[in-house]
Amino acid sequence: MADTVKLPEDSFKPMTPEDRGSLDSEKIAAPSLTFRQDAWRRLKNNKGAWVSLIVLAIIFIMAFGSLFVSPHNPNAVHPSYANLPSKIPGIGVNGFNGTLVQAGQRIDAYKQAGIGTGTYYIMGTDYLGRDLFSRVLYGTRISLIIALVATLFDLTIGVTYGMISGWKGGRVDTIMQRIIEIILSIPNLVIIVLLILILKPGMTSIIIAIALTSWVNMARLVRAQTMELKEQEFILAARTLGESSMKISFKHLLPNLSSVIIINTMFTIPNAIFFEATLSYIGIGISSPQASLGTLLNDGQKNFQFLPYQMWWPALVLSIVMLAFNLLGDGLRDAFDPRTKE
Amino acid sequence: MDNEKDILEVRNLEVNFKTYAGDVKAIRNVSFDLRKGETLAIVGESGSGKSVTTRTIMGLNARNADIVNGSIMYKNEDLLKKSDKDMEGIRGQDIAEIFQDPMTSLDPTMRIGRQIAEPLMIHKGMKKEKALAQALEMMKLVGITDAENRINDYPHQFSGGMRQRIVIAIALVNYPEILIADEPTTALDVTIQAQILHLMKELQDKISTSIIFITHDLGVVAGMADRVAVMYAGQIVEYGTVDEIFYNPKHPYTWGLLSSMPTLDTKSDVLPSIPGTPPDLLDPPAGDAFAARNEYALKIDSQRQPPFFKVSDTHYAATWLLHPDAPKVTPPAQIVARQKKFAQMQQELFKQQQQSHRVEEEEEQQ
Amino acid sequence: MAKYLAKRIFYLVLTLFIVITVTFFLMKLLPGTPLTNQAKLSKSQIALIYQQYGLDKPVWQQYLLYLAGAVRGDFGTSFQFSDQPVSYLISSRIGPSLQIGLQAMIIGVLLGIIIGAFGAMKQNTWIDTSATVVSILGISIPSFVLAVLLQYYLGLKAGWFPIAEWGGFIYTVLPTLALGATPLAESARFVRTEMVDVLSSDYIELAKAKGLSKAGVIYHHALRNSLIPLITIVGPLAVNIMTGSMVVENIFSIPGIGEQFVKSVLTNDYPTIMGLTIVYSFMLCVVLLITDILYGIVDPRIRITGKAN
Amino acid sequence: MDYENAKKILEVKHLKQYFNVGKADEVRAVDDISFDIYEGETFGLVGESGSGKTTAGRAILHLYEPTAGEILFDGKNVDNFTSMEDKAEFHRKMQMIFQDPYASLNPRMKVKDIVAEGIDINHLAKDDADRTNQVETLLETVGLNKDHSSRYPHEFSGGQRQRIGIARALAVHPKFVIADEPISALDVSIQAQVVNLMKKLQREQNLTYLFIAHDLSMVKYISDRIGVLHYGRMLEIADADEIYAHPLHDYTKSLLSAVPVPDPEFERTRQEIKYDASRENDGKERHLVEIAPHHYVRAAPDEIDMYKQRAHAASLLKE
Repeated sequence: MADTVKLPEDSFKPMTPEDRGSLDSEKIAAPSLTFRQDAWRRLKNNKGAWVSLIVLAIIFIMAFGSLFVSPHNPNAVHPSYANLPSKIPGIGVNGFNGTLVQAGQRIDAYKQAGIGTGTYYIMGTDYLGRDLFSRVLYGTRISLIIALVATLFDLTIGVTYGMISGWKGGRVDTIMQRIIEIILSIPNLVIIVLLILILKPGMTSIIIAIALTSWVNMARLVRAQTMELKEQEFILAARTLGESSMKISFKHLLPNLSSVIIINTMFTIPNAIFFEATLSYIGIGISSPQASLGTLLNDGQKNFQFLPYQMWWPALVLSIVMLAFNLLGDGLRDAFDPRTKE
Repeated sequence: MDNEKDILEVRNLEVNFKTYAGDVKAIRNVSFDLRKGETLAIVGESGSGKSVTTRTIMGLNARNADIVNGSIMYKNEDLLKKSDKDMEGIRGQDIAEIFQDPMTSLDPTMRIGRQIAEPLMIHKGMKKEKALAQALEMMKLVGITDAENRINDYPHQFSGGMRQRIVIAIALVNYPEILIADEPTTALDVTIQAQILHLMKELQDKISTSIIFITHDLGVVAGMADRVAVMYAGQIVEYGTVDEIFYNPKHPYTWGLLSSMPTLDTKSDVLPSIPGTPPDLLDPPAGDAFAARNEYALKIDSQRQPPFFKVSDTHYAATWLLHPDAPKVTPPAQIVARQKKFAQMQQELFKQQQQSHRVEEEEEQQ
Repeated sequence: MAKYLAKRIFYLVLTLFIVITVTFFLMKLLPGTPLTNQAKLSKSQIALIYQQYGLDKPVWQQYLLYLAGAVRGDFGTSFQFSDQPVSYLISSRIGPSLQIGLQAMIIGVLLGIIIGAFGAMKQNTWIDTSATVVSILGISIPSFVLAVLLQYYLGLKAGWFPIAEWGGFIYTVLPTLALGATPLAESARFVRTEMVDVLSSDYIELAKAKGLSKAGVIYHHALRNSLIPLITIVGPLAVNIMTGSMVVENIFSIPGIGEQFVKSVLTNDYPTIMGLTIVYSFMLCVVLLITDILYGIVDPRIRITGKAN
Repeated sequence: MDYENAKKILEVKHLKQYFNVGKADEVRAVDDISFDIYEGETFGLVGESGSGKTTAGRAILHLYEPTAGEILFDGKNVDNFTSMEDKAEFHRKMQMIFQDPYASLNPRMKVKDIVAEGIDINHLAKDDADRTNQVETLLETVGLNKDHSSRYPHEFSGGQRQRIGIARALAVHPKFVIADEPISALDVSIQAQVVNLMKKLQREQNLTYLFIAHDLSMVKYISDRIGVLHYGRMLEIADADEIYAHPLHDYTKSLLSAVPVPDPEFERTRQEIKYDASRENDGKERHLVEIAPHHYVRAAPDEIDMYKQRAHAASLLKE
């Protein structure tokens, strides 16, 4: 076969060092991707997570942007404008055009209330005539602040607790785990309710109450991961070089724990939002005139039969926020998992 | 090379794996035959494509595998063209497999008797009691002591060596024609490895199955194989009988492999070693994949892939060094010693043949 | 096993003791007494009531008395409904809560297993995607939102089910659905992840090499191995149901302990809150204990050594 | 091996390392082992999985708190190091090369920071330029180039990673290196590279190695003396050539007989020797006894004669 083909004359000269130059066997062919870049690439391939990230960004910008720009004052009461349905400019669909059914007839509620054609309440108004859209933005902001601050506590307490427990091991670990087991033996909501009773309902109490209870999960995850990492040879290598425990924690443990921490945060945030909403819904959370998604839901539910949009809007926003965080958390988990590499 | 004794013929197999960075060419035009009753060892380093080859035969490749080309003929049928359903009928019945890690290859929640009996119940349609009785026989055959009392135990109650015996029992319970052993002793200690290898040879005699033995350990190959195929970077670079590969290797990669392993007698201060690392199969080199690490490389190695050159009827090697125009090179010292031994063996064999010839002639004369 | 059980029961008792102690002293910190909600009373009347509730004794004596009572299942008298012992309040209301909780748990987990297993088997197909959508929605939509929607659309508008009443089985359907959504979603998600993991394990590879069909591999090997770990999330699911029941019972006006808890919180009925806290913790402890023991029974790897974790 | 003029760099005396002491699942990973290592030699420690060889290595490095026994390094008791300087010096002089090239490098650190870790801890670099310079020299020493220093571990092959691990250990100029199965996770063609590198470094930097492995041919090749570990106990210690040519303990014999050799002729005639491990637990007191000069075997008092006879038969003992 090969003999029939005419081969170049110098074919069978030994390879020269110049020829070898182009054949570096220590060369790395694949593009250089850091761990973070690699995870980012996989996250971008995950449509759900990617969309969630954008949706969350929009919600964050709108919720916190409403501090400066808000269509209406969320607390301004206009009794005459009470219970107006949604009216969105340019949309003629029933439910979004400012009309509602009253005594079997569809009427223009805005005209009835004597409002000019140029005024729109995108999500309608509540029973005191406050702009629901502004209130939802305001409520989302409060819910997000509560969740973020609670998460901050969760990160500090949970991560530290978990790392100490996992790193020390032995008796320290046993005692710390027993404490966690006891905390886990009381339903979270019960603990939060007890704490809020003592601290008086309000934003601070809710943050403290959620922070004090939600770190347990983080601590358990971080502990398990720390125990696994502790036995990894790169940690042993640092110890043989005489690195101190403190330095090992910051240089070796934390960076390798970061994915677990980030992923878990994506699940603690919606959890905190959910707890706040539940508490406010029950009536021991945020109290008026302050609003959170929970109180808005509570207000809306009272009139759900007749004015369903008053609950639909906050419920929709709450569900979307929860959904986005959950999807993002799932996406991050896959992105950080080396096994999903393909 | 079509041979009546061939039980499996793999021809021009090409398998790619789709990844984000492109196609990894895991197997690049691999052909080989498996004869009835023989043990064919496929030797290679990790990533050389040996496991992918066997997975393709079993029809158990990963989801992102893409079989680009080739055929696998078994009993005059191409396994690559068979439906999933047909392959289910072949797996565990005609072709069975033993995996590398006995600690993870048994179902942790199923009694081992049941696990051994399962292939009987699937393929032979046996009732559970009968299948379990036969499983018990199999347990005794593979040397599990106190089999009667242990048939209802769970995998975690056995040591690694015992678990590998159980895996072997599962594979052989249907007396398959072909057994694929994918590094079956890599995870085991040397003494246990010796026992398992011994057991496999013993069972091969009893059951008369053909074995494809995948490994990276040349020591194991020397004791197990009848024929050897050496794989590098998704291709077979040399194949021949076990004596031909060990005593008269022709490919520089085989030279490197054999001489970089110290034996208990190796004294030299520096081990001959193969420099560098195997090529990235995402972008395999145009010429000989081994060229970059080959101190005997020729100019042409960087341009053209070498074809197989015939050394003997049973021995082929893909290296330009065998081309009639190629310069003569001296292999590493250890290889020269091995080749000397081979020449001696050939001579002895020749003498023996002549002697027996003479005897025959004498007999005829009488 | 017996030793392990004894140890676990000891920890259960210890946990309950700590829960009782902590709640007792927390409640003592709180302002307000049974009389906060009452009209003005004369000093002698107040003294009489204090005596009646034992509030005139030193705190440590009150604590010991409470502890002694709690052991016997006596949690004192409700502030809100005078004359009604807390234990009676709880025992008369625990039935509906348990019924709905168990129904939600069983239906949720069973459906969750089916959805999760199908998702894993048909990985990366539309079945998998819809299974994921169901589980993500179940986790994302708060149970009280779902409850209100169910009540309005299936109860009020469609008229299929009664709303905000309590009677026979038909009255439990909507609350069960509202409560069961979370366990359904959680277990679907859990089973899917576990199963995907199991399906990529070596013993599944071996099962395929035996010639088992796809269904055979799933039924004989994958299912059992991915369902065993499900037991570990039963505890967290139970917590979820307890939490959910507080709002769901309220929405559907179910005379259960969840509704009672919320009512007591809103009226500062401390003895009832304390009693319910202890009951909730007790139920959760028992669930955790049972699941631990069950895990040991179902998983042969743990069964032999007789220890969990 | 010239025992007369050799200096002991490490003395391990009755080292015991138990885990879960007093509990039902107590593990005696290392059970009373004693041996010495001389300066400049390579001491091979062989044993099957679970024999305690890795634990022994880690206990010597003081990664665990030993249950009992003494470890003398350079004549000083490792347990008595209390001052920070003593400890830092100990960590500089004794280093380790690890088994798993994937787990032994922090995936989130660049190669240059991994190699420089020891330099940073001990402040061995004058400034940033010196640090970079040292790292690049180290990378070249182990056959990598300086372009590799800004890459992450996952971009390297197993053999390359192992060399990075070696560079990290060398950064602090150790005298004594414990190599814990440094080649068992590598491909055959790569193993020789790493072993050659280790030998070269030993010659150039006068290192002493404790080489832990289960691959007997490689241990034989690289070691001057060898200790055989089984169930946490040292069964035999002798010169590498002697222990392979004339093993005295039955376990050593069985272990050697099981090693596969890349020689079909040899394999066809190979005889395995079975070993009954239960004999070790017959309740007899056993200690390491010097049967022939510098050849130690774990024996009960009534077994010494038997081993001496074996030594005679192998002409290890003169009349």
